[in-house]
Amino acid sequence: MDSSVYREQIIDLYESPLNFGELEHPDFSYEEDNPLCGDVIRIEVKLDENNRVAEVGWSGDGCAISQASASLLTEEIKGKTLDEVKAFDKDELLALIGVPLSMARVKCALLSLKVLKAGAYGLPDPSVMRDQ
Amino acid sequence: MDSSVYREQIIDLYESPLNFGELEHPDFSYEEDNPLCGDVIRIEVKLDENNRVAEVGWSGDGCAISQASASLLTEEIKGKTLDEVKAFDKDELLALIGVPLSMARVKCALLSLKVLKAGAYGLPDPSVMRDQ
Amino acid sequence: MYDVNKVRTDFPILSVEAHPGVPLVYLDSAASSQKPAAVIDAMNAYYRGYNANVHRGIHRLSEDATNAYEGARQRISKFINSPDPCQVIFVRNATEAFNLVAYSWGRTNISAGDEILLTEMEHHANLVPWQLLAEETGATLRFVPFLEDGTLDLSDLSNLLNERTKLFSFTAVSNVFGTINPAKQLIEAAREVGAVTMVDAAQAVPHMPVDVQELDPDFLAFSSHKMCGPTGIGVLYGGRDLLEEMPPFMGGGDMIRRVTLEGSTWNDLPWKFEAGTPSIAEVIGLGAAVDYLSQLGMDQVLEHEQFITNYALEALSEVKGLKVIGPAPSQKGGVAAFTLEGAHPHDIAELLDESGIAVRAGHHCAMPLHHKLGLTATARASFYIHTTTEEVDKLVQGLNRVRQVFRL
Amino acid sequence: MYDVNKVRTDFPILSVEAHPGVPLVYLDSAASSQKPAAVIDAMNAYYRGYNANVHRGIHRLSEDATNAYEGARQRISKFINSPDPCQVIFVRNATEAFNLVAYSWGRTNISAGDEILLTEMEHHANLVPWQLLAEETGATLRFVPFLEDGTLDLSDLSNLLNERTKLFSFTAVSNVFGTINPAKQLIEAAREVGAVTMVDAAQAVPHMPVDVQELDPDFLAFSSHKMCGPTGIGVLYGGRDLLEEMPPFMGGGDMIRRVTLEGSTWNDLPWKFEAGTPSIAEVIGLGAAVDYLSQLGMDQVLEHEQFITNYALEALSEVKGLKVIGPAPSQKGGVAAFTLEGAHPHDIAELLDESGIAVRAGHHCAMPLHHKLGLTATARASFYIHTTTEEVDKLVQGLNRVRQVFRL
Ligand SMILES: Cc1ncc(COP(=O)(O)O)c(C=O)c1O
Ligand SMILES: Cc1ncc(COP(=O)(O)O)c(C=O)c1O
Repeated sequence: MDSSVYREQIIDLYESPLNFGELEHPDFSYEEDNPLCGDVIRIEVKLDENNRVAEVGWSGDGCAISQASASLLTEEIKGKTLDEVKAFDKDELLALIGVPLSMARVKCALLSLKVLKAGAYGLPDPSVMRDQ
Repeated sequence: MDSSVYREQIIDLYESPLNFGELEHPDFSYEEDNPLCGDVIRIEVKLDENNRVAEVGWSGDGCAISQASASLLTEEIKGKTLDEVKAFDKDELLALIGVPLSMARVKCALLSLKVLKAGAYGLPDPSVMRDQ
Repeated sequence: MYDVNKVRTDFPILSVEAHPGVPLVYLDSAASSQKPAAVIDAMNAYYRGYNANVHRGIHRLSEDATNAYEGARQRISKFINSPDPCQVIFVRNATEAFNLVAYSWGRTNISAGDEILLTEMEHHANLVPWQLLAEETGATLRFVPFLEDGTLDLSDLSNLLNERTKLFSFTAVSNVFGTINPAKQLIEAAREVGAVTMVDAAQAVPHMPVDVQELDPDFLAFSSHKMCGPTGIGVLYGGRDLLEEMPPFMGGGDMIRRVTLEGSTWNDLPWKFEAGTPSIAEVIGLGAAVDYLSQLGMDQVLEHEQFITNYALEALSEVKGLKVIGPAPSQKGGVAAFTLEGAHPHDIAELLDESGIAVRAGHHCAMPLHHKLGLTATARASFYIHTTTEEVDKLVQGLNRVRQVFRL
Repeated sequence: MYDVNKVRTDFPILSVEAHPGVPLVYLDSAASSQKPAAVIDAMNAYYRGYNANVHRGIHRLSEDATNAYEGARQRISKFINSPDPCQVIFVRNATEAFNLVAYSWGRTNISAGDEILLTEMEHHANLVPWQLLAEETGATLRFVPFLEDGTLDLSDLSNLLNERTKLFSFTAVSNVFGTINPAKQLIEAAREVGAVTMVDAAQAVPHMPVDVQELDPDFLAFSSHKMCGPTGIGVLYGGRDLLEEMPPFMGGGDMIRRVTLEGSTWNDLPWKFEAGTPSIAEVIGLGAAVDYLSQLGMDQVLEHEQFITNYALEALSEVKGLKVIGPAPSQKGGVAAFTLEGAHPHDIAELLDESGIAVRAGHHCAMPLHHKLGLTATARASFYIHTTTEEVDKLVQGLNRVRQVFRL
């Protein structure tokens, strides 16, 4: 089972996600699904007076990869400025996940980032985020 | 040149067609082209009091095969009754032509028969003759 | 029943490894089937020996290509017992067949207030074209619901099918439930109210005998790539009078009789609906696929699939937390879509792939079906002429490994 | 210049006999080109090694198929220097590209009183779809005439292109005259009046470098089968903003984002326009064709064809009673359409076929062009990357035999 992408960490996060839940009055929030697979992720963020991420919660439904990704991403951005969130690179997230992913699964892994950035940019249309 | 479909007879008829020309007051006439190649044939027929072909003329434009076929067909039906014309079989015509034809050229060869029958049946729509 | 191990040797891909050292167990035929060597070879013979454009050529290559192309149409026509090859129209895939009918027949026959009846278990191919048509014309879509067991709820059919119903289009076999719908009964019911019928036979023609004269739909659609044939080709079968009346769909070469700058007239059937250079190699390939399936015998194909499906449903019922959706084996084609509690279908598919087992995960282009079940996705194993009981056993082993990884 | 004899060994069919003992001289590439082994092999590799449906699959085969399919799109995009692969939309053939634009862009942007400008030398593919559109919308078709030498008469262009002109669609290279039209100039003139432009590049992309960023049309269409690629696939290139604005053409799987029974939303470009299971093997084959041509170099291809065309026009001018239509070699692609006094084009083609020489006879899907010339048909020899001067010599010998048989 060494070759499996399903390392212990992924399964752990699937069983016990980090930052799972909704916030009361988020400064921004966004929800999107990957229509090709049905995974859906919602991310809500509260900023502090310095425009840094004070609180973050996510909810949604999906595969272990997308769920683990949401846990890792939300954990990672805590304390980051809005600009840092906007600049957060997909390769950073893939590195956090740390297992080699096929093209189809990369989409699962990046859904949370897509949602986060759409929210951060305050964008109404998810499709403009296609290239992220 | 033995293998050629262009026997002397075909070339002779191409140079000197039989029954070429238009009639004054035909009992029926019909014109159609093979749109895929541009061959066009018009046939005009005068019947006698017994409903037999008294006079026939054809005109048109096309390849040696379609032209020879029109000559041979119009020659063959002289004296035949309208019913016999209607029943005239395509294999009879192909036998008259007497050279093996490819599928594409069979269409050239049968254009005159298609026109003749459409006229004999008094049909307004050439497409119903498709299977002849 | 035929010798499945002999059949397997006809498929070059079945001796390929999914990963180094891991043999391929292909359980995704409902998405796209594998191709026997005979089909691949038929296309190679064309490309290497007589490749040329068809219909308009006099030279030997073009003549041979035209004969092969139109000869394939005749055999495909015979395969579904179409009364005339001119009723077999080549399209890219089943999807295009629905769009062709929606544009050509739909735009001329559907208007505001008309109803188009579908079912809740349709593939998007038999839903989205009608949504586009309904939006354009003001027609209304209605749906025959399905019951919990994945069969159609026909209790309200006499209301759903009424004098406003202009079209009833439904799938013969569901690509998710596997449900074999009572197509003949549905067609007869539709005819009673004067509705035109269209059958989605994408999951039927590959798997069982389909006789269009017996079934007698107005339109029927299927795809080559699901029946041992190449990609890029499919069939729209239609009633002759309807096809004759319909305006063309696409314009261009080959579909015309005569063209002037001022206007054009149309070629005869089937070419009226085949604009431009056709998919010649693909039609030749589908002809070879039909030959291959005919030689196995579609009765035999059905028998084998029923045997495997029975075996699989039995075996899958032993996997804890696994639930197959759809009806009992007697009403079901060779498809097992399932959920496994505690593991997402994507993860199931990926873990199975690590064991060389190819299944599909997702909504299988049937989002509304999944939505009604409260699911976003299922995993789906699908079976075909070459599936063995050993492969089903490997699936079960693979699923038990999924349970282990997910600590279930 | 590359070694044509080496190129010939890349094409399996070129060692085939047209008839027993008679070698094939294939001079019909403008109708459909032959395929190098690399293209045939690429499709075989897919069917034998990783055949599966794309986009929706997680297993290895589907992953490989998706990578190959989208990888081919990237290389094809690069081949025409498209700014983004999402602007390369796969269709069945050039014909479908025109119909897609006529339905999707046309139905939303054209209304009564608008003008669509074409030329008198168009292939039916770039005429009939606009006739259908004009009939439906009440728009008017206008035509840039051609001169006796087969070049466009641009003297009245400033009148033909006016504020009512919504679309100017024209061929880059005529498939009958061979005329290489001043595409860039025409596009610029159309842009000045705000007209959308579409280029029929079916006879351009196979034969010369085409750079869509330099040319900058709104739409451009070509077919795989004329450029060493398989049948059943073609490309619509489009400007990104235009494509984003346009409604979908066909509905079904893969082109959707989300489907409910009530309505649907669309996928991103390019998939919004690719409904149903795509022509996977065909796209992979076209990708291999583009690799093959790139490796020869499109400059080299053009140079070779110009050399052969010059040679052929010279040689044909020696055949008594023969008249080639179209412009001088400097403005002409590798096409020689001709008449021979006293012999019908069909008879010419058939007699040449007896000598193993494949040419086309007919209207070449350009009836209006022929009509204007007072012809119903021409014979057409067309040249490609593998054509040799010896083959042209054989054509001339064959034509002299035609003259003999017809006692000319
Ligand atoms: C100039 C031109 N345009 C369009 C086409 C249509 O191509 P297809 O039949 O592949 O759609 C052709 C080829 O026949 C052509 O030569
Ligand atoms: C029931 C059903 N209908 C329609 C289709 C559409 O087939 P295609 O994608 O080949 O057009 C499919 C296959 O995906 C199917 O399973």
